[in-house]
Amino acid sequence: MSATDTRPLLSVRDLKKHFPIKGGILGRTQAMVQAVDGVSFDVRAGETLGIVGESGCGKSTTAKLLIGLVDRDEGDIELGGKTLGRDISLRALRRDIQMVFQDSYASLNPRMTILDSIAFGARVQGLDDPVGRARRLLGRVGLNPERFAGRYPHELSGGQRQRINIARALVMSPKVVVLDEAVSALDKSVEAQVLNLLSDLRAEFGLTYIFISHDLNVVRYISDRILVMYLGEVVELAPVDSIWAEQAHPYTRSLFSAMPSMDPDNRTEKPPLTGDPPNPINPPPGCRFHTRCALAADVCKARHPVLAPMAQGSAHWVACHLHDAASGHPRAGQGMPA
Amino acid sequence: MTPLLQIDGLNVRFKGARNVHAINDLSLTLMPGETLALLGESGSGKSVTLKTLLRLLPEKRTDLSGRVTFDGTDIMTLSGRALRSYRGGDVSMVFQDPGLALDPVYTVGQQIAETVMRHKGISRADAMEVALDMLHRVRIPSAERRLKNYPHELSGGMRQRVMIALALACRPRLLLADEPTTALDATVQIQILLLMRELQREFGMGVIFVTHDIGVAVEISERIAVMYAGQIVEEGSTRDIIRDPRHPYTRGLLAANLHEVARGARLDAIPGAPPSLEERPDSCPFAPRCAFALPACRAALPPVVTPGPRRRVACLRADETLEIAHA
Amino acid sequence: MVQVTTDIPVVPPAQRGYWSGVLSRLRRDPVAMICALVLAALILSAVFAPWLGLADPYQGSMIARLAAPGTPGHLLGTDEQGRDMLARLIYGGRLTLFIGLVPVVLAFFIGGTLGIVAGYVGGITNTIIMRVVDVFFAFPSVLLAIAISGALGAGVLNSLVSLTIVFIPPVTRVAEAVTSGVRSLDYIDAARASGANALTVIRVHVIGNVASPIFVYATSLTSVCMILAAGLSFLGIGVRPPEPEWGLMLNTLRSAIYVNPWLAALPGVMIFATSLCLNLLSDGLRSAMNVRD
Amino acid sequence: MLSYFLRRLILVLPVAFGVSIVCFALVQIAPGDPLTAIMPVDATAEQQAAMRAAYGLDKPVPVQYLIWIGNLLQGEMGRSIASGRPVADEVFGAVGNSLLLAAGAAVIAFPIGTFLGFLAGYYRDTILDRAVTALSITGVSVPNYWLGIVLVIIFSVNLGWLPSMGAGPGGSQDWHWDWAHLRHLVLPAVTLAVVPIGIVARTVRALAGDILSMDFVTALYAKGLSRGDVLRHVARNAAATALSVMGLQLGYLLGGSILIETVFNWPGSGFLLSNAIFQRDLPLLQGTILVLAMFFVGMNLIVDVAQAAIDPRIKRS
Amino acid sequence: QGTLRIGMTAADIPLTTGQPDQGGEGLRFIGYTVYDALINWDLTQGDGPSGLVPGLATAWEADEADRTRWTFTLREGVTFHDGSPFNAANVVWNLDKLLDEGAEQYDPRQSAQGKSRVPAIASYRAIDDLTLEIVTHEPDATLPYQLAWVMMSSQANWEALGKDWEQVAAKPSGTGPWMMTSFVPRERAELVPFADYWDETRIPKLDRLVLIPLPESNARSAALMSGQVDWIEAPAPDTIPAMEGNGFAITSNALPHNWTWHLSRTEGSPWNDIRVRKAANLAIDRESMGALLGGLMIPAKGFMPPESQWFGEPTFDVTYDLEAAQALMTEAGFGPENRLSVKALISPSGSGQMLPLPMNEYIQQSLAQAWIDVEFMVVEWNQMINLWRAGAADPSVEGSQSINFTYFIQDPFTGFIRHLDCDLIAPNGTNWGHYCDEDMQALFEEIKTTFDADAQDEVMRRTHEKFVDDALFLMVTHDVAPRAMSPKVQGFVQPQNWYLNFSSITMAE
Ligand SMILES: Nc1ncnc2c1ncn2[C@@H]1O[C@H](COP(=O)(O)OP(=O)(O)OP(=O)(O)O)[C@@H](O)[C@H]1O
Ligand SMILES: Nc1ncnc2c1ncn2[C@@H]1O[C@H](COP(=O)(O)OP(=O)(O)OP(=O)(O)O)[C@@H](O)[C@H]1O
Ligand SMILES: [Mg+2]
Ligand SMILES: [Mg+2]
Repeated sequence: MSATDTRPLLSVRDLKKHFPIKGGILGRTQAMVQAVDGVSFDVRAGETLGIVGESGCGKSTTAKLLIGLVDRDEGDIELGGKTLGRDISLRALRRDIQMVFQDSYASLNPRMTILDSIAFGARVQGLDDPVGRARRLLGRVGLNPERFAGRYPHELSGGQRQRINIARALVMSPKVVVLDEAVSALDKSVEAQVLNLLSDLRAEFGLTYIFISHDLNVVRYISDRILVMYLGEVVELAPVDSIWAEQAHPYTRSLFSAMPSMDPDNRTEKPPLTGDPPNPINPPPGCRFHTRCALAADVCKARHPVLAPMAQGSAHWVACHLHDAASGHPRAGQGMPA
Repeated sequence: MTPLLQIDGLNVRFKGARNVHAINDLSLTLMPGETLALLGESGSGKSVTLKTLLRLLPEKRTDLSGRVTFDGTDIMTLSGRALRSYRGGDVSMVFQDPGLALDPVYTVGQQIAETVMRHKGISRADAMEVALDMLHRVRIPSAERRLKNYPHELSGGMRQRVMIALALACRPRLLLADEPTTALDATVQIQILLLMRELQREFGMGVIFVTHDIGVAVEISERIAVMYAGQIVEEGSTRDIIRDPRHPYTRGLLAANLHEVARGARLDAIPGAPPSLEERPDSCPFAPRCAFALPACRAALPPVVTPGPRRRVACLRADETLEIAHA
Repeated sequence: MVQVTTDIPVVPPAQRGYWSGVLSRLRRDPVAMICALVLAALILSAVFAPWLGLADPYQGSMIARLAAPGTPGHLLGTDEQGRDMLARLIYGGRLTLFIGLVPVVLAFFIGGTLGIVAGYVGGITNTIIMRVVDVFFAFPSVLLAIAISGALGAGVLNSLVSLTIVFIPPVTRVAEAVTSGVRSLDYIDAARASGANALTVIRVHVIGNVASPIFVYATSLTSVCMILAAGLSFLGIGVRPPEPEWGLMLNTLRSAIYVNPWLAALPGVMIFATSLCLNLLSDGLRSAMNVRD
Repeated sequence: MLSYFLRRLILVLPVAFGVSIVCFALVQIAPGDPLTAIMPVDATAEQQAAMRAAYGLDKPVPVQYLIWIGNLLQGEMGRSIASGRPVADEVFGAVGNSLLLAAGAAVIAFPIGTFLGFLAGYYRDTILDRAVTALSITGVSVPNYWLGIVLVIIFSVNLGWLPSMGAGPGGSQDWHWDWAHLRHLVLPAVTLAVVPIGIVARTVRALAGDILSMDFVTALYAKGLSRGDVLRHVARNAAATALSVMGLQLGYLLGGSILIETVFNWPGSGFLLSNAIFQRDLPLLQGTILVLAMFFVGMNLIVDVAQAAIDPRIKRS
Repeated sequence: QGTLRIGMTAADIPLTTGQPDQGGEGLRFIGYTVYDALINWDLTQGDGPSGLVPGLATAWEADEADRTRWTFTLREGVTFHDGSPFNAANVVWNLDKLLDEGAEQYDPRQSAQGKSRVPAIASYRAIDDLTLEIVTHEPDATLPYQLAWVMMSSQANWEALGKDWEQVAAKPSGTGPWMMTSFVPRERAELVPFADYWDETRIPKLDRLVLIPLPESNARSAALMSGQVDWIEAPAPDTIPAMEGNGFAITSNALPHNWTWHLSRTEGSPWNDIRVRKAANLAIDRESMGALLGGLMIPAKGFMPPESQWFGEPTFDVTYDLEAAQALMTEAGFGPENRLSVKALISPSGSGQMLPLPMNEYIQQSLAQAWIDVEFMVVEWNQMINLWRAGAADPSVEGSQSINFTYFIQDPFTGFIRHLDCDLIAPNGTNWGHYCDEDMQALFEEIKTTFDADAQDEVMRRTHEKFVDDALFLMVTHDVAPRAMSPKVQGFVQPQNWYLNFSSITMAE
């Protein structure tokens, strides 16, 4: 599973998307939602990158940017060394990157049999025998093609529909699959079934996943590395064990502390974070987290921290003045208090 | 001590194009001041149980049987004024999606005050004072201003706080909470859970908290009842359920939580899907999905085993130590 | 009188063999079935009128004019020129239903296309189409129909033109709303993510899902259209005599109301019954398609 | 609120401009010569030419439009070709009468429609609901001009209870709020009310039904509120939409009363319009359509703003 | 005593300033009531055709030597409703109002109505207070008929109202037996008697006359039957039995009014063949058609109504004789296998058109039996007027070979000359069919130059005989101007004229 190839399969640089907010008497653009603001990361072949963050932090927008469902304002996307728009067309890119959405029902055309839904992509991309592919995949995701091929989405349970969506994403044999909260709407027991399926498929087809979720347990289970987003930015990016051992960014730490405890004798006593996630319309200057951060200092309001390795050559990256010895933060270089 | 709430042999059946046996022979006891988490998959009948307690089910389309007493009074016989003062006065409810459960065209202040006026018979101005006080108690910043806000002007977390303030405004003795944190972000969820815990202590009321997230149940409850197919399959103190789950379904749920699972390891997923409940179950409803099912499980309803005080498990093999064989 | 409002139908969830599902549910609705039968009878008799052995609807006898319904040889009596009422009512159904249905059909296609394009493409295209639609929406429908017909003058073709113009804007609006609703659904995104171009997505995924709500809406317009068309003829700016058309017959028979009220009421009854059936059928269709409640 | 109002107002301007173009164009596509109506049938060619020049009809169409719109902006709508009177006087007088009629119909239709709709919505899927639905479908299916004729025969001609035509015993100019005048309003207003009763009843039924099935209604009962309290909440929730439907209905009543006004010889805008059509009285036709359409546009604006004022959810978006 | 309320067919109150619009109805209700002409029509008897009688002029005469020079002696002591006296200067002022575009009082609206009615007038002047001279372009004996069109309004009133005709419209002043007291456009006008009217026999007996426009015929009937009006014009024929059954009176009388198909005589028109024209005239069963009109029509025997003083003794008997018609058609080369197709212009409505659609459909059915297939071109009434002015040769008529029109035929010009004069071929005039015939032209000339009234009538009879014998029109019916009224209306005499005398009427309690 670990990548031997050092070159990343997918490389994202400085991705930006600002949505205009229209309003006022003349309906002019009043403000911009900085949904994604300078996101960069690499994903190696066969790796699974987990993305976590609060609601509205730009996870889905990032995912949609990756397959061009939302147009980039800025930034580059490179797949297998080819840059989107320069070396490779969007259409071609979409053969290699596919996506599974959260709402299993809304992501299937209610007027199409599930077989047609799965085969559609293959047909569009001109692959041979789209129906045969679809039937095989249907079997592969655990649904008997004989019984299910002709059914309509509303005749399936949530878990079954999500399997269809996975099959649909796989029909073009993509290299990368983006899963945007693909299991969040499922019941716990069904979620486990689907996670098992995802693991199997990854192994069988050598897939690379970008797995978006707000459930840290799930992300930990499936991912190799975790990317933490806050207000459209990456605040921490690290291998899963490393981040589980030490959350370098105060926000990551709060996020982890917000997980309900599983120990009846050791329940959470103090909320790790107060208030709601702030508004991406007018993000605070400097470090975007400083308004909710217990360790914020003046420098956090003034200067924007950059994402950098914790130590030379470390795979654990963080964007926080605490970890930058030269930042001028009172606790700079000391890391987080225990 | 008399129980605050006692449910005996409750059955709920929905009639219509399709019959649904939503609740089947459910019994439950809640002592005053106790916090019980009702845990179960979607469709297991958690919400229906709560609605039955408030008599909120559509009367024409439901068959109800069984006995429900609240503090000694049979609530199935309540009607008119008595029913109204029971609802919202003695027992109140917090809903899953506060965005849908609040009237969109009244300010939150008006909505809280209205309840208080109806139950306490006080003036509007006084009721507004109570409302303001409640908003302070649920830690809503700048409560005076929020009082005049409409629900859509508040964030999800805020709205759920308002919902809680509304539910507690008349100092009920029992609070029913139907997945109040499911729609919220993890960071907000924990805030709400802690708030509820604190208010429960302060008001001393009993709480039934519906959730499908074991972690949430652990955070909030003293006791847990696990529901499956309209029945309680296991009940006990939170500690016992977490440390020593006896019912295979409870174990499956715990495993699915992924808390302690090794990365990349195969998950002990419960296979299959819950029954449709079009027929009343006459054998263990979990048997078709159960790795340990015996022929006897498919033949008749399982016996209720009571391994300890106030602990029960509806499983033939509750006393065995079972190990799931990995596939 | 009649008017066009756009209440936007909710996108109905599809069923196995969608239309057959709709039909089977419709078949279980007795009111809708009766209406469908009545309408079918009307349409069939209108279509096959020449083969029904009816009297000549254009040729009458002055001596036998204004005979009461039930007169031997004239089951429903005769009109002010002694022409057989039964024949005229049945032949009248041809024209009445024709100008009641054709504008809606045209509006369904034209408005539907405009609305789907506006809703799917969005942006400036949407703005241009929808602003023009807004302008036509600024006219109450009856006023617009009368104004256009009044300007163009009487005649079947002119009536068709004016009624089509009246019904395009509301259909466009509904189509646009439904399409932009559908467009924001994930399955459209999923289809786009497959690399399909806009035309394919519209053809495969959009039309199938917006056509039925637009269709339901359009069926609810047919009765409006029919009453309106008859109203134009009644005013003298619709169909021209001697063509049998119910609105026109109502107009010309008006003065006979004192001589033979039942006779004079017949065209009105036909309009009413047809429009009632259309309304009830469209209601039935709406619930069979599970649109709203 | 004010900014919402202003925003809506600014959106109205292009529509108003479009409306003026449509009104003007409408009349241009009309075949026939407007001047025939006012000249003796055997007027000579040069008399006609002189007339045409006098009315500015000899100029190119765009110039005519510019002149027309320029005059409009100065509140000058020209003169009726047929009567020679200022169009503004003719139209506003007639629209006033139509408004009276529309208001009469609204006074009948809105309360009845609302009541029936609420009843049906509350007792959904009962006999009562079916009855109301049947009634409202009947209301929208009946050609009301025909109904008007029937009512006249019954109540004026046969029973002699109510007058069959006109806006009062002495014409619309000496309108008084007494029975002698109001009885003239009864038949046309009732006839005109039939359609909006149906539409309002259907709308309110759907609204009440939808609202009653919403989660917050369950929550209201859970709070211990009585049925009356809950209905108050439902009414308040339905108010904005119901009022907007009614507002639009008023617009439709005004613009759609032409057939009824013809049947009842009611001196309103529809009556004026039908005369203008048959006489090819271009300035009057344009003026009447324009004023009615503008009234409708204004009505839409008022309805939108009122809806925003009533419904707290709208303003902010 | 009493108030008489009349439901008119007009959609608006006719122009009140003097020269009314709305055709015959305008002159009937607002013209000959509020105003007088120099020469009036005799409206007091209904037994015979009505003729001209002195109005504001007591005598008139064309100069023996110079037939273009007419002298009018005006009535003494006549005053307008505003009290100002009537005199010759006033007549000049009124003629300028219509004819002199430079005059201050020139009113395009009135001029549009009146100017074409007096084509003969070249100049005019007041000789003294009560003597007026009018000079015509050429000798024209029809001048008195022309002057019967011109209404005299008050100069003093106009001046008092700021020389503004619009003001005058609301407060008109004439010399007629009725004064208008109130006026609501499109709704009603109220007239009261003018106590100082010069003809004491015509001082109205009623207290008040109310005119209400009720263009929709059913609304008119309903208004009468529900008691909202006492009198309606042109009741729908089918409502007449019901009205009579309820005690309402129906009055009617012959009217110089002709419902006809004006035939095209352009090159290639089938109507150029007299056999076809005669056949068509013989193919129509006019008596049966009467059923359609509730009997309220006079089957045409010629162009003029049979009682007309100008009917004469034509030899061609206009009657129903299908055999004769078919014989004529055979002679002309047509037959059942070889049918003649013609195209006819008709209009679905129009002032005075009776019931154009059913009547035309009836004719269509009738002609079909004589192997003439009629295809209709149906156009709006206003469009029809345009096509009528354009003439049969104009492309806009799309080859139609006839036009269905109703003609006011009350005087020599409107009755005869305007339809067939070679100088009036459309679009220069109203000779729609482009007919031009030397003999006919000579007859017209003779009418204009015969100054003795009886002799002139004689010429007109000969003219009419030629109209009929040559079957120049498809002669169908004459209107009888039916009106329905409440039994309370008493003392009304319906003359054989477009205009009426309301002075004799009283209302019973
Ligand atoms: N089409 C759009 N127009 C305007 N704003 C948008 C649009 N799409 C997303 N946004 C805004 O961008 C921000 C990021 O949205 P995004 O959906 O990426 O968040 P997310 O992290 O996926 O949240 P969630 O966990 O709720 O799905 C949000 O504030 C959202 O409101
Ligand atoms: N009003 C109703 N009419 C018919 N069936 C109903 C009704 N309400 C609930 N049910 C059915 O009763 C069963 C139990 O539903 P309930 O809402 O209690 O589930 P739940 O445990 O609350 O699930 P969730 O976690 O999805 O909220 C389901 O099968 C549901 O379909
Ligand atoms: Mg998202
Ligand atoms: Mg639930």
